[in-house]
Amino acid sequence: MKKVIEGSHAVAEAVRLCAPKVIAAYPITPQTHIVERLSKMVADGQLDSEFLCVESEHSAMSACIGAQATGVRTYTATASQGLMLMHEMLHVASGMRLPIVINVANRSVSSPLSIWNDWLDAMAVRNSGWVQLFVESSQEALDTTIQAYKIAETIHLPVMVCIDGFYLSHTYEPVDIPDTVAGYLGDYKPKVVLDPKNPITQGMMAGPKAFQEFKEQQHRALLSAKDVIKNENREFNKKFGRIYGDGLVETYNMESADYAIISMGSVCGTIKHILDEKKISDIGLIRIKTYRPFPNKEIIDLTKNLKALGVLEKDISFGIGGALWADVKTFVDKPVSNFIGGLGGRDIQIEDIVKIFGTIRKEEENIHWVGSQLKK
Amino acid sequence: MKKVIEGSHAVAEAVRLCAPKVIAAYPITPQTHIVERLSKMVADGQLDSEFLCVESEHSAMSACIGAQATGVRTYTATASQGLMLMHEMLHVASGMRLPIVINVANRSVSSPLSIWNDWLDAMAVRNSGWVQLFVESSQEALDTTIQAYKIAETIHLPVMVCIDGFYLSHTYEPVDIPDTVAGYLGDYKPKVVLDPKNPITQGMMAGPKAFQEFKEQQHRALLSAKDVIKNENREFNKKFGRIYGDGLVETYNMESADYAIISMGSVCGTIKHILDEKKISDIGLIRIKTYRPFPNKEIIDLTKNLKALGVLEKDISFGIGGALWADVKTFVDKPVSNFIGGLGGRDIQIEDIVKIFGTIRKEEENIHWVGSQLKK
Amino acid sequence: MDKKFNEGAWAEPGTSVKNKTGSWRTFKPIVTDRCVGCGTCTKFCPEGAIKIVEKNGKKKAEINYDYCKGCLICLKECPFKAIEKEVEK
Amino acid sequence: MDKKFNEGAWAEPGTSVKNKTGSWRTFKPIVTDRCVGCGTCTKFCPEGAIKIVEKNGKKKAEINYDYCKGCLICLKECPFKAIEKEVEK
Amino acid sequence: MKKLLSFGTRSCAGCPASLAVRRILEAVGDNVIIVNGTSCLEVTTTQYPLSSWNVPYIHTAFECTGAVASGVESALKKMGKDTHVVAIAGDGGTFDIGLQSLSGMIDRGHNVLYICYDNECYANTGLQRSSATPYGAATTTSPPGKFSIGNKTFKKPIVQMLAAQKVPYVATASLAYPDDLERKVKKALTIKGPKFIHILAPCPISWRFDSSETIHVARLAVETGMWILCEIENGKIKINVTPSERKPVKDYLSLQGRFKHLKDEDIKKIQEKVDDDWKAYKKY
Amino acid sequence: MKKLLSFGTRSCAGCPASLAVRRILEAVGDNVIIVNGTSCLEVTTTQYPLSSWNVPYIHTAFECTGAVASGVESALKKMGKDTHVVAIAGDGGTFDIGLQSLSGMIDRGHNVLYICYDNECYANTGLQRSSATPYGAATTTSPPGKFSIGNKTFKKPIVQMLAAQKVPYVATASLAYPDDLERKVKKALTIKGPKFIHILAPCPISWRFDSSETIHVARLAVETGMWILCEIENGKIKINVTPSERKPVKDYLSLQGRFKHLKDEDIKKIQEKVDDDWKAYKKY
Amino acid sequence: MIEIRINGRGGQGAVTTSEILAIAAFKDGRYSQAFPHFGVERRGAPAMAFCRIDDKEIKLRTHVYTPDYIIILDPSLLNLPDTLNGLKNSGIIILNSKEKYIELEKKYKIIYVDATQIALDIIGKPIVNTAVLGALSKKTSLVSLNALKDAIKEKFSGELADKNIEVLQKVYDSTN
Amino acid sequence: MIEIRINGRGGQGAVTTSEILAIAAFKDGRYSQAFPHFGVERRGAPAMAFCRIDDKEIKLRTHVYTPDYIIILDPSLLNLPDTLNGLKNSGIIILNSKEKYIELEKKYKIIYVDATQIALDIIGKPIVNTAVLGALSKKTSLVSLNALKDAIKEKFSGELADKNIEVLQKVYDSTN
Ligand SMILES: Cc1ncc(C[n+]2csc(CCOP(=O)(O)OP(=O)(O)O)c2C)c(N)n1
Ligand SMILES: Cc1ncc(C[n+]2csc(CCOP(=O)(O)OP(=O)(O)O)c2C)c(N)n1
Ligand code: SF4
Ligand code: SF4
Ligand code: SF4
Ligand code: SF4
Ligand code: SF4
Ligand code: SF4
Ligand SMILES: [Mg+2]
Ligand SMILES: [Mg+2]
Repeated sequence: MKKVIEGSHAVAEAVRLCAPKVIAAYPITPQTHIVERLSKMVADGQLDSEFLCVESEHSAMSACIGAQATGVRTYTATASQGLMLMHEMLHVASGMRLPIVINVANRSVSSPLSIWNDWLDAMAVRNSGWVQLFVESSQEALDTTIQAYKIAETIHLPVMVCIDGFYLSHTYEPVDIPDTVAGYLGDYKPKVVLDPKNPITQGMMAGPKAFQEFKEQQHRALLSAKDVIKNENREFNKKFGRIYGDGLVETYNMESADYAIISMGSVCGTIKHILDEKKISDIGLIRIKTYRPFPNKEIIDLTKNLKALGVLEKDISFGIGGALWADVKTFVDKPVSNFIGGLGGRDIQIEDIVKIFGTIRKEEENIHWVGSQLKK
Repeated sequence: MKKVIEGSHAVAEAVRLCAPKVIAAYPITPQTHIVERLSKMVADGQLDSEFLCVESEHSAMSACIGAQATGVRTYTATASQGLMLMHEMLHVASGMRLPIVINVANRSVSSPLSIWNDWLDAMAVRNSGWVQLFVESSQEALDTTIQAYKIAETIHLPVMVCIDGFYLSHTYEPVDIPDTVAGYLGDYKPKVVLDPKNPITQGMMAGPKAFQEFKEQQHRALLSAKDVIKNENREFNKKFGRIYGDGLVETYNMESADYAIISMGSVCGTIKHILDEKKISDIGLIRIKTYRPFPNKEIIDLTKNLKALGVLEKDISFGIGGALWADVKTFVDKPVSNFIGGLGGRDIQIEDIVKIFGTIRKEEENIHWVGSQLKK
Repeated sequence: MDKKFNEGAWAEPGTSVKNKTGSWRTFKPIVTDRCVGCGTCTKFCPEGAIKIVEKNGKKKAEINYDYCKGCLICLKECPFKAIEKEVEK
Repeated sequence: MDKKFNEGAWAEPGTSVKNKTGSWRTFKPIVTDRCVGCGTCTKFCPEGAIKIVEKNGKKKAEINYDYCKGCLICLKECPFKAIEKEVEK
Repeated sequence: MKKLLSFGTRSCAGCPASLAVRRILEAVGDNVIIVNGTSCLEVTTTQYPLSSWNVPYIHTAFECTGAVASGVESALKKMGKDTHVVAIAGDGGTFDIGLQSLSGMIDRGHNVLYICYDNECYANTGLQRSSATPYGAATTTSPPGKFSIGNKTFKKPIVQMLAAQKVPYVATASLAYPDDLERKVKKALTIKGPKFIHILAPCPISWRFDSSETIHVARLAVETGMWILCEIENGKIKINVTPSERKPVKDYLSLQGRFKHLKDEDIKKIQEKVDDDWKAYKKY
Repeated sequence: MKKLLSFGTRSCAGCPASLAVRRILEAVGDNVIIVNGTSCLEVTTTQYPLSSWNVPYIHTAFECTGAVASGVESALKKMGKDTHVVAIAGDGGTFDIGLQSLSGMIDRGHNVLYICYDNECYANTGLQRSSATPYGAATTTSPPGKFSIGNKTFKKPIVQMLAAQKVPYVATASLAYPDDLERKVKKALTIKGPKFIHILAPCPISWRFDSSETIHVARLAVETGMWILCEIENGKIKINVTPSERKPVKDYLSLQGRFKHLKDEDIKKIQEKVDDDWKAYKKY
Repeated sequence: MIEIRINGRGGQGAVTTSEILAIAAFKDGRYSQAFPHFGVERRGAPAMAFCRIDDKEIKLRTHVYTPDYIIILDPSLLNLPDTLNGLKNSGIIILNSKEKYIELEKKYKIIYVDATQIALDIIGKPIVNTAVLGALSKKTSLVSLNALKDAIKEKFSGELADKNIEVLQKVYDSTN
Repeated sequence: MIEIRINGRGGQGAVTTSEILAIAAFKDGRYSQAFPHFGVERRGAPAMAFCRIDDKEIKLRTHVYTPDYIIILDPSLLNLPDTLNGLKNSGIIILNSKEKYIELEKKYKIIYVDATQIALDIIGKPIVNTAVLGALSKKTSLVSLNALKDAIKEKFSGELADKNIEVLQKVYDSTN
């Protein structure tokens, strides 16, 4: 059914369809609408889950870990400070290979306190071994959250679906809600569970003889997500008729491009709008949907014949530059300019992007702060 | 006075000399010996500080923030899970521009649980806006912890001094302990403090109009640390007669090198030992002492005439590769192989490094897991 | 803004006086002559917008309309029913 | 190890039996004939290393030296002072 | 005298948090450092570049008010300064995410007055359930529905828990009794060590009543016995206001939108709980 | 029957934690899931690839035992399984860093038996002070010295705090009274909702006594009245063992290296505290 | 693409107004998007919401800077400097007000609606969002009455929906 | 560079032994380094520590894999398979034992010392670390007696230092 609903509610619908048995969450702007809607679904009997009003985000992730290890599907959502507070448990969840799904309604990180959108939160936990997916629209948020369960349960790793706070979480737009995901996502059937009939031990210590191999395995598993994501992108399309690039990256207007702008999330919609409206042909968009594992090969291939690139991102890795820019630069060997903007909710406007296009065409390599009010 | 003491005690001596008024810490292996020694100093009246036995690392950093904002020098130390748990407050401390000093006795991050050394902890918080310094020896740990206060108070940002857990924290070796740092580190004289006489407000919210500029300022301030660190490296040498490269990077055996191995921390001692013992001339060592801000220019310059590089690191940024490798690759444009090893306390042995040298000479670019027991 | 290159976000005391919340009102409280200046309302005004002044030798509540948000607690709590309301224009 | 490519670190139950802690002992507890098999010591042994067995129709404590760490709680707590110690060789 | 909380806060009309702070500061005076956790109060009084505070103020995060206050107090001690430290946090920041930090502060014996203004939910994020939310109340994460009566737990008895931790002075206060409130704050400041004051803060938005009713609702809470004004000094309890005849809790509940879905039997359950509490308090 | 905690744990000789678990599992049986926080117990019973547990066991981190247990219990509920959930953590993981998680679990009413084995310090990391450390005890972060008598605070009264939070069943137990301990565990499992049992766990390493004395010290704690064996059911307290004549606390303290620096006046202070506690308990 | 801004005060329902409008526009077979200008301001403080309507998919996600329409829920907002910011020259104002603003009419087209009174009469509370949309529907081709009715049914339920539809119809009938 | 491993059991002081040795070697004017093989094993379980001594600065930070000396604090450790791992062919064993190990003597040079007995006699507890170092000092040139005495004074204080020095001297005198 296609309806105009809020991005948060689109996510909640996806969760309802996937029917996790345990949801544990703590409120934080701009995640609240997701979990409020889920509470209501549980109260009304539309969703047969335990909804735990935990006392912190650290406990939210801990409760999900406990429940998932016992053998049920789980869910949580958070943002910003909440994601920071559960950081320790993100590493535990991935290390324990538990396919938990989280939505992050991306928001900045204090101090100064900001309730507004950027990616400082998700970027600060990019080392935690989770699959990280960034979406552009409410529809994609819904579709990707459903796929997230499938991906997670295939590779035995947790998945984080990032939606821009307010820009997606609080936006109403048309969304097609599937009637069921039954034919797509099967029952959750874990092998390693807490069960008195087969009393195994989970969450162990590992000494110097074994620890490194667990991490190597984990890294391999995360890399293996690339194929899984591509595959689920196709499978999902077969069932529901919607597809997002190859699942890792999506390109737009790249047919005759000499340059590309690389970015993620909702701002890509604005970029597409401008490319269309202004009938730009020399610049295309490469939207990274899968940020971790990082689609290095795809980006190398897509940029091979380009003259220069620009990376637009809503984050800063202090003391080095934009995190996404650094990732791209790690693999791409041509001028890549970095555009850091939209921090703490600063709206990235049409003129900003037009200016960025101009800078990219200069084929230089610099770090630019979009709309900076500081003296150079 | 030169004595054989434990690395942890060397750090404690440095802290005693800098005399923070408030120390708040929570125990975690392998940081414990540092704070235990400090407790004893306070109990015995050798150090006039409040030692707060806080109830978690989150509170350790919070108490330091409160005390530092009130106008005194503070200190804490932690590792691993503790660093993860205080992650949120690391961002708050740097955002509030408080010159707190922490020692991290680097240890791996769960799960699986490991109490042993690697850099997963420090790397997981590399986005938090702190200066991050990695040291090779107990002497350097002591010297750098003293410099850390100076650097922090100059640029108004917190500083993290990383010492390899056990390899440094639990090792006894000769250390020269200065009698005083009086001529080097002055009194702490902050301008923005909590004081009823000038009742300003600290730790605010900032809206979309201002937030981004605060982050840009913070990034600039962190970049400005490069010059400050270089300068303090020289100043410290003038007073105490010890110097570590240019403060950002230290080179060894680079005179006639065609290749370099880049690494950090205590394993660089082992590398130096091998270079000396085996009289190797085609390979040199670039030891990164200052990891954040990242010494991009220095590394570009030092590697300009080399054929290939290898980065040896005790961490993994899941789904992409070694974090240090990615940083180097961001700026260096030649074959850089990545050697990930020493995770969870796996000892990096002489033969491992000899093998690494061989691989670097092949001028390929691959990710290798040092001593991996997994099938390829 | 650059002057704060080395400082976090901090503020001078009491600067929110610049934020005139009087514009938020839907209803406006009016102190009538029934007011005896007892001061009760001053303890209950969330904005601290009421003070007791002497006018012609009589104590009386005075509302600072620059900041009064029109919650009407004063109206409700005045023991003398001395406050009335009107719709804000 | 590769078989666990998709699993975290988990373990089969009770596998620590492989860890024979008997080698840790400095002192070795010896059950003497004074033992009446009352079972008190079994409730106090941190290793669970004592069980009561029937020998020649008499109940008696038996120590599993593969795991006994030699803490000597049993010696201390036996109401019949039926346990003695010797230095481990 | 200068208003210690200045004009121009961004709180809703009829806000109990602003009002509580005005009363608190009146009693404390200006020789104080305020430590505040993330909450309605923080968000509505400090937004760069404007602050409503005319006393030194620090906010860092949500869950660490007790720890930050510990740090501030320790620094003052070392500086030899005789300045009060008053920590202020909401119920979420006190009962839930900040409980541990508070308990640690108490354990270490810091000389801090910690005040919780309790609007019985996470108001700042839009009215979610906290463990201070009373039984039956509708919040956005404890909504009533076919399978839910609203919040299914009774309020966490924080005052008793902290008294059990041997905080030398624990008290409850009400916005409808401002003199009692100010007296308690002043008294608390005369005691060395940790102190805790718990203020019921009826919030028109979250509880769904008209903004003019804040004080009325606060008073009804006391008159119906849902809010017991008391002081516990070194374990000894003193009840400050004993309504000669307690009004039925219904009077209090029916004023508030958050309770409007409750059935008579639910209200009876709440009445019984209040009756039991009074018995327990009297025995204590 | 299979040993539910198998041979070959890596704990020190005379370890009270291993012993406590043996007694607990004897009472609980094998239809249980154990949730454990980081601690001596965890580190000495699970090290890849070996585990000492013959019941399903999960460890995740240090501060979240209550929350993980909440998740496990909620999953079991949804799966329709009738398996006990027993959470086990040390004093550090219960009094300090895990207090909030425990309090949250209680607040939500999870059907979990939470057991704290209390060796009065962070033993796993080498004997640092926790808020369970008793007055005067030497630990590595509360060392005695020219300016320090050792730990300067009294033990956090966790049992009273949790009873105040209205946990339906709260009890203390001792390794020296194994039948009482097992009875309490069994009884707790018959009660629905959160339960808390607090076991004193004299640790030869941290308290500095000979490994053979674990039970002796545990018994003396009860006989001197430093450890009061009791049960609090729905707020009603029952003292299980009242020594006809309480031995002087000195008998208990002098056995332990951690107290050996104390002067007579310090010991007197401790004796007075114990006398007061008994008075309070009796009144209660 | 049509861009609309709704100016109101916290608590007056600017956000709900934009949402209903977006839902209705979609029911008319068009694409739409609604989102709030989120601040930390509380009930009573000036607040904004945005809406976009187009015949093709809307990808643009910036704030609305140059609206084609501004809906003003409360005439006192006209006292604030920013209320009319960015309104296109040909732009239209839908103003909840009993009184006329002659000066303003010289510059902009204004659609008046006495939403507060009608809402008070029918709902008993000054909930003005459906009323202003009724006027918008009548005087422009932006959104149909039926679509608005359906949108209200989707957004509200029971009596509240009915009453709002009554308001809507009444405004629609009485606007001219 | 000389590499030494100390094998003991948790609680027996292998780590302290290595530390005293490193301190003493430095007092003899050489460079030194001591560190534990840290595990989570508890009192009673096999434990190790390492020490390096050299005439130039020691940069190497790996574990010690091929020690020149192995100090064994407890003869029962010889029952474990790993105790003699890596010992160089010319390597020397310092063994705390009353009894001789004739078989082993065929392969290695063994310095015997009845450290437990001497420690029990003088200190009253089986603290064997200074005793074994006394034997080491007497029979090798690795570290001087005076340096060991100074090291003990630095590491311990008061009576404990005195008694340990007494042990050291006694062992030194009686070893031959
Ligand atoms: C770690 C973390 N989680 C969540 C939040 C979001 N948050 C900010 S204030 C708040 C509610 C505060 O509730 P309370 O303490 O009761 O104060 P109130 O807003 O009701 O005044 C929440 C959930 C946060 N800032 N940090
Ligand atoms: C967040 C975090 N901080 C610190 C630690 C280090 N740590 C592990 S166990 C432990 C002590 C546990 O103390 P307690 O709960 O009393 O159990 P015990 O070791 O005494 O049995 C500590 C401090 C940790 N694992 N995680
Ligand atoms: S308005 Fe009422 S309450 Fe206020 S001073 Fe006048 S009489 Fe007193
Ligand atoms: S209406 Fe409210 S804000 Fe205005 S003066 Fe009265 S109490 Fe104060
Ligand atoms: S050894 Fe002692 S305690 Fe054990 S069974 Fe025999 S008599 Fe009883
Ligand atoms: S000595 Fe200790 S471990 Fe051995 S049997 Fe006796 S009680 Fe058990
Ligand atoms: S929601 Fe309640 S507590 Fe928060 S600012 Fe508004 S009135 Fe005050
Ligand atoms: S330190 Fe104490 S509690 Fe920990 S394993 Fe050893 S004896 Fe057990
Ligand atoms: Mg609240
Ligand atoms: Mg403990």
